[in-house]
Amino acid sequence: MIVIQGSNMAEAHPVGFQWVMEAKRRGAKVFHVDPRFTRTSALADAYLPIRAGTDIALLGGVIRYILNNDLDFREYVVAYTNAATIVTEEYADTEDLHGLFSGFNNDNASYDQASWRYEGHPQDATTRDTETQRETAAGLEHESHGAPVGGETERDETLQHPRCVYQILKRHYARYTPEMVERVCGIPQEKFLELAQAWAANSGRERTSMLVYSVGWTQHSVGVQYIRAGAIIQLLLGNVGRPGGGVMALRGHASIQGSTDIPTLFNLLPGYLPMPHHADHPSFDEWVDSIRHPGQKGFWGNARTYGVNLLKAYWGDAATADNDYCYGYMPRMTGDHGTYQQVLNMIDGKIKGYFLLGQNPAVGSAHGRAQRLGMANLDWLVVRDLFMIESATFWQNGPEVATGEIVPQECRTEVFFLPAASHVEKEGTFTQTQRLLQWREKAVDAPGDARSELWFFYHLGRVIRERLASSTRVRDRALLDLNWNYPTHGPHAEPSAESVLREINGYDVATGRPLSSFTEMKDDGSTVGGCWIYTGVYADGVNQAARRKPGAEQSLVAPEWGWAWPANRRILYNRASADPDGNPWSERKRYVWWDADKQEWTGYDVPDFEKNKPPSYRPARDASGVAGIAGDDPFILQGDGKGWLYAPTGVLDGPLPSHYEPVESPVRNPLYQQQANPTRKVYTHPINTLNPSPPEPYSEVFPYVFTVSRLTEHHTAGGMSRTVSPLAELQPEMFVEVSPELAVERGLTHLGWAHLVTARAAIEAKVLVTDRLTPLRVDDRIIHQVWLPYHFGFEGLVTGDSANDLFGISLDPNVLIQESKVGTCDIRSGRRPRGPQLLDLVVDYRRRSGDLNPHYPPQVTTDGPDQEV
Amino acid sequence: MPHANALYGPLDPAPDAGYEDAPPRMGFFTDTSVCIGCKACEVACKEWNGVPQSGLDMLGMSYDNTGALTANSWRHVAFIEQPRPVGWATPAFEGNPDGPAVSPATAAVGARTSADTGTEPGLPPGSPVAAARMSAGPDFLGMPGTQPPGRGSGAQGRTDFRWLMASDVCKHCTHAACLDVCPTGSLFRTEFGTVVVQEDICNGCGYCVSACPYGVIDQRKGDGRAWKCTLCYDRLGAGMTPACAQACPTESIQYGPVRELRERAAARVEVLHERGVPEARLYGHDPDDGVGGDGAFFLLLDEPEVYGLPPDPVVTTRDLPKMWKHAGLAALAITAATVFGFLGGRP
Amino acid sequence: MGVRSWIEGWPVYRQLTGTDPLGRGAAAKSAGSRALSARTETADSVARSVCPYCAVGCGQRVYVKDGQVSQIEGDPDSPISRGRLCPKGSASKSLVTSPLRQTTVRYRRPYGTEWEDLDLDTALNMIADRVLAARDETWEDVDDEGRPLNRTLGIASLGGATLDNEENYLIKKLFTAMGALQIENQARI
Amino acid sequence: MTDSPSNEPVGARFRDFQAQLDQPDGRRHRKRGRGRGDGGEQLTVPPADFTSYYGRPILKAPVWKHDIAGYLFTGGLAAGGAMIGAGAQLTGRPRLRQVGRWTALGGIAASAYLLVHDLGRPDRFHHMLRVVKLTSPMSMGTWILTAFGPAAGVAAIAEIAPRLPEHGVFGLARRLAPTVGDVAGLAAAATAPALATYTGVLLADTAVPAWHDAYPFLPFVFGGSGLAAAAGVGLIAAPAADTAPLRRLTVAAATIKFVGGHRMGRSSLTGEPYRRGRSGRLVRAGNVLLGVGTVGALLSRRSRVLAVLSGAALVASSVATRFGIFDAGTVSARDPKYTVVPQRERRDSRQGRSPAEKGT
Repeated sequence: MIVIQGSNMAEAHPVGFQWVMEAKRRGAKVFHVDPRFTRTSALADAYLPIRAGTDIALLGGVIRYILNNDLDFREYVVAYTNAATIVTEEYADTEDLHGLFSGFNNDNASYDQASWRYEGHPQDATTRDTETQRETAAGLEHESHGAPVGGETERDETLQHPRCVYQILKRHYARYTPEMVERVCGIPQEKFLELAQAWAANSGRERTSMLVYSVGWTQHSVGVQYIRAGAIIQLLLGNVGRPGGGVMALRGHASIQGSTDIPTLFNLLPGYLPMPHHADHPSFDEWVDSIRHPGQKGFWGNARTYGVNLLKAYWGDAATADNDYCYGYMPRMTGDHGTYQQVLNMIDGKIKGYFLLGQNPAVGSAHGRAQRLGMANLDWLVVRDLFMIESATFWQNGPEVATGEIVPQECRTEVFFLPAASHVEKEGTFTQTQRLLQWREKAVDAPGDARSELWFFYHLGRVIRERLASSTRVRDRALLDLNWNYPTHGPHAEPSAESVLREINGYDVATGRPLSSFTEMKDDGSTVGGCWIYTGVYADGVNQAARRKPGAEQSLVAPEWGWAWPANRRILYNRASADPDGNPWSERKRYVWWDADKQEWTGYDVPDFEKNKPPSYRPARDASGVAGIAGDDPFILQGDGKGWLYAPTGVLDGPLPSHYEPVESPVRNPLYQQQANPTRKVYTHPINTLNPSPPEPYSEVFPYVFTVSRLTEHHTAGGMSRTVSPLAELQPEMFVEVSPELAVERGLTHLGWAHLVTARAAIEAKVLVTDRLTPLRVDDRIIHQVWLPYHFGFEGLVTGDSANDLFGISLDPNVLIQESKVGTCDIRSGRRPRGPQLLDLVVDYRRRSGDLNPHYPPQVTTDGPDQEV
Repeated sequence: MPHANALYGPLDPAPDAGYEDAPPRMGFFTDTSVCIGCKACEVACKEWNGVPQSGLDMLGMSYDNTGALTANSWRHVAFIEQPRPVGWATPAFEGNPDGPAVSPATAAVGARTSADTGTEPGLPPGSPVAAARMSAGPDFLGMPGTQPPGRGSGAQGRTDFRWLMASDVCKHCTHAACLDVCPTGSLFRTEFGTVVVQEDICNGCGYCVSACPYGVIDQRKGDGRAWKCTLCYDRLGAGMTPACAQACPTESIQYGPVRELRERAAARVEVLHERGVPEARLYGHDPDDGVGGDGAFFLLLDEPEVYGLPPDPVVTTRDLPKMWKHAGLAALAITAATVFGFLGGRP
Repeated sequence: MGVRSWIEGWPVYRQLTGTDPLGRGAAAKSAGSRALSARTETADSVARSVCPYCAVGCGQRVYVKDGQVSQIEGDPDSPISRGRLCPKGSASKSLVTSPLRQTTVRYRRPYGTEWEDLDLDTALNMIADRVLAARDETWEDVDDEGRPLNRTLGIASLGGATLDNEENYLIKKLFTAMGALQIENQARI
Repeated sequence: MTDSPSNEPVGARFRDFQAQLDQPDGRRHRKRGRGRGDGGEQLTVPPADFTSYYGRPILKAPVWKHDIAGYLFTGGLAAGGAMIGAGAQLTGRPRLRQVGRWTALGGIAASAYLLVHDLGRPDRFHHMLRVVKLTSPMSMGTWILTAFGPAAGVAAIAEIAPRLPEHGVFGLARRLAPTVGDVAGLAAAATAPALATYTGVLLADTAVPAWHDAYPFLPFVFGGSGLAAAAGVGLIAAPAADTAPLRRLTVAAATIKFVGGHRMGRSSLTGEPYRRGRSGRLVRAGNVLLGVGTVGALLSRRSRVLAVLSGAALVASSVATRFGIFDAGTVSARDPKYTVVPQRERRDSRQGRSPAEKGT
């Protein structure tokens, strides 16, 4: 069985969807949960319409269904998850606190996670306080491993202890009944039960089920918890680390996985090492210790090695043990420096210059007007792209020029548009959605002035270093000592991408021999490696990412096509595909197992386990790091070796996923008094006003739920599709999909115009009235949802208003990703006003929904009367 | 000598067209039950064959903004929204507080749109009523409230819904009227049994446009010539798969020897019938049909006309001998009339 | 001789003398059709590439003729995509050869109302000037308590997720060395 | 906030929709068997409740411009002219012969122009001579024209021989011309019947429902119409003394057209465009003009004016008939009804299903 939720796989990942169809052909059932009936739903065996932003309520219902009917894969759950682990008695659940967990601090709207810890663990489990973790999006560091936690835990393998995770889970989800799922999500109970029954029935020893999600889950103020909820189900049903199972994150861009592995993110360094924080990481040792958390199990114990290798890769010979490998050169975070904070700072005039590298925030980021006004208030802007995108021409053609908010003659931003090389005009690796690196060969030279980013940044660095060559200032040492020697070739002196990849992979300083595995890394400066999780991609001096042995000549796992991190492993935690004794759970689901004769792990994939560590291995009581992992602990990057049903630390909005309403919702949370995520990131900037939501008054001014996503025919902000004729003609106009019922209610006609209004903006679109949208009965009310594609902007072959203009900025606390999959709005027939009247319309709505002052819904709403549950 | 079935009836077309040792006849089987409507076929075709843009208008025909097969769109993905059950799935909107289905009404609106496809006759507007009936399915009686609860556009609310998608293409008929009527030999039968317009020959007489019983072939404005799917004749020659079939993510478009495809299609229909999709049926697969069977045939989930396909096409040249006979008689008649005119008055 | 080959080239002659009296196939085949070949066959080179759109990572083969991309299609060897592409991937040739692509540097001076041309080298140097100036203007050595900050908050960057790993690596490395902290990516969005 | 959709708006929506269904184009509620062209007889046209993809045409309507309708007229006229020319030649009516030959040349020259002009690529008109395709009426027509055109041209040009100088090369031509002209005239006349009637096959050999289904009638209608038109030109241009054969010819031609085409468009759905709308009016006008012209011609023995008017009516009849039939084809291709309904009936009757069961 395949459950697709928060993803429109057939439309957004059509070629990946071939495997879903392949499974369907062989009898797999496909379930699709989505606010509207899409091309994915059309092929699914069951479709569940859901109110946008309520997925946790549905998933919580499934968890309750599994637990109450004892349908979990008990052997797997006891052995491989932390179900048996006992939690401290200080822990208090949402059941006790009206939707909050213990440890909530009203002053900074964040949790002290100490009371969530495992029984017997010390209080200071985390080094950074929670608010700092939120500001620095610390959740992102856990992409490759769990949060630090002590390895030894107290367990009750009968699962009867009232404070064991299993019982906590049962209690936490007790109120997520089918009736409640119906009340919250608008999903009829029969539909819900169809999903829950099928999911449980198709999991276990002989069968596995797969869960697929995309940004329909991540772009929420509770996004991380959506995925946690999905993962809990998959762990309970034994669907992690096994073939045909797992939680598939379908990422949306060619190398967006690579962009987090080797991040261009403010809070991360390559390999998920945190960017140093001024207070928490003043010294190298403190930085390292905060990562490896002395005493915890698993591979993260070698954090010092990874750190040293990165610093050596950056500063080469200048980085020595004596100077802490130039750790002092690193810039320090003091808080949130994320893209939305940056934009608000631009509006406030705090930022001088901005680089846009193949990115179009004027269309693609939430609150487009804020993005454009921010860019209009810079000293200079560098746009590097294939096409003249909206973010380069906002000063000339943007909607704010029409409203008079930007006057070209008064806009001081100096704009450099530099043409970029396309994917066929440069070589390098993309990391696709399953962590697979694939090398692209260069086909042709880029036209005219078009250059790769590699060229631009290498030469920008070269010029800057030349300018500073005679500088004696301390601040310039980091630039002057930088290891910036890459061979170049060709008439334009293009730097060698392979030489960069070799540095990323790492090599032995003395011999220059490329490392084969991160286990070969040393923490004494004798090896160099730019991204430890990518070590092995250049093993034996061979570009492993360029391997292209035809799939037909390989097993289904196809290990000789490209290279996957870590260590070319295709399924993570695949030790879990065997039972605790190392035997396959079943012949049908055989994947990796212990070969007792050869005393090694073997199988179709690279075992995600120490090759010769037998299933019977038990660590010494005080063992830590890799040695602390037992022979039946498959989750080798977790501090306790277990899959986490319950997160004792690291997840900033609670150890267990709970349903909170989206920040903008027409509905009072039926589950808890707490309305929305109490720990969400809020920006109280005048431009970022939000629509009111219950329990506040006036939410009825914005009665409809809107959601946005992709069409097959377009890509993201449209820069690579609205400019391309054969794509532009397939979806040539901006439109909004509405149900027939809403069309009647609001007088909208098929192919007529409508405009949508929020507290930020009003945009117009052609109306597509379709049965594919349905009203939902939510808490005895009818809720209408509308859908828009977010691809349109004012440049290109086909143009239209941008859906992202409608959104305000509210972020998930763990990763600082914006809630741009759900909001509230009004929809009216006809075209929107033009010019300054457009602003008048928005002002009118703001007046009607309260007052004209910037508005932010309250973080905590537990002081009202009790909800009826 | 021409084959006895040269104009009608089962025939292997390539040998009939003078190819000795012709390779097996190649074609498409388009299984619409697995089509995800991604339109990769439309784009891949345009990229390979250099087909121009076919208009930037939104048509309001569900997600179809192409509208029809034209000289500038050699693949066309049809989208049909219907308040009908789809055999493999449980009812989509059961238990939701819906009103009646609107799909027939919106389809009626979609029928009135048009686009400048850059071709002649391109995409003229259609009949709203026929559109409404398509969207409601064959049960539609045009009278809300007369249908069983929960079906069609009954005012009791909609529970069932299905979204049909199908990639249409030139049928590469066994008896291809376009080819037969072409006066220049521009349209010709290839050794693979396919039907191709030779762009160095076509002089834009337009006869093929009227002759095609499927409304496939069309004339490009400005250029003047007729264009349609070539089944990627150039790629076939190199042993490659046609661009659309190669791109198709879900194998909805399958390419191969027609004989083999027919077997595969029959098996697929059986599977679908077993899985509770009784409306699955093949279209254009039968060598005994009016065009001698299509080289590109389909598995459909509704009546052919719902997808814009003629229900029972017959190649017009089937009747050509009779036509010539009538013309001969008429010629004799006017000759006789002339003789009568000049000699009839003589004593 | 000329006349003879002309006559033999006349399809009517082939109809009369060959196997295709009705002129439907072999006899009607034109010179153009006889000379037809797939342009993938005549390409000068083929590059093995990866689709630049979504993250599935479909294999692409990029065919090049006379220094121009002549065709991009799915790579049947890829175990991920098995030669298939979605409409966007299928449109890759149109993407890279689009007439709308900007191929020269464009410059908009402060308060300007039109684009101007600029030499690439000049642009690079101007940008370097501005980076250094912004960095100097907004440099922060230490925080209130004297702990090191080593940074500038005057420069920001937002990258797309079609950047290569190698490019991201150099971007992060250079910006980190210059103390520019506010480096972000589509991955945040 | 919002309540359950009340019944009223839904009802209103469906009332609108229902009203839309009752618009003329639906025709379901129309009384059948009306209109003069139907002659009041009860038709067996089935109810047009059919489906098509967004109601769009299934067929592509002919891309031929009115050039081709014009050609249908000029071609028929040329053929008729050549036959009259030959008849006059053989019966010793030189002035009528002259009129006939000039009509043939004029008609064929206009035809050639119209045919080439209608091509998408006029510069490639000679590609028509690449092949001889028995399956293509247009190819056959091309070869007929290729035979007819030069003959008709030579025959007509021979008529200017008396105006040539008497000596030199021209003199030789002047002396040979009558003989050459006579041979050419007979050759043109020999191909003329084919030219006059093949156009019926040209239209019928298409998927256009009104044309294809009229294949038994079109050659007679076109042949008769062409001959009548040429006779009409003769009535206008030839001296009164020579018009006796033309009157007989007119009666015979009208008989061919009316007898051969009387069932055209009568009872079938696909014949509807011959009865209704603009195309129907044109077809009817053609019939009426032919009747009027024929009667007028018979009565014009002593009236030059009436002869001219009758001739004009005959010519106009031919023009109206050709344009009417041409347009009827376009109409029938554009409306999917004419494609779907007959095909479904055919399929259902073959499969032994009654129409009521269809769709199951």
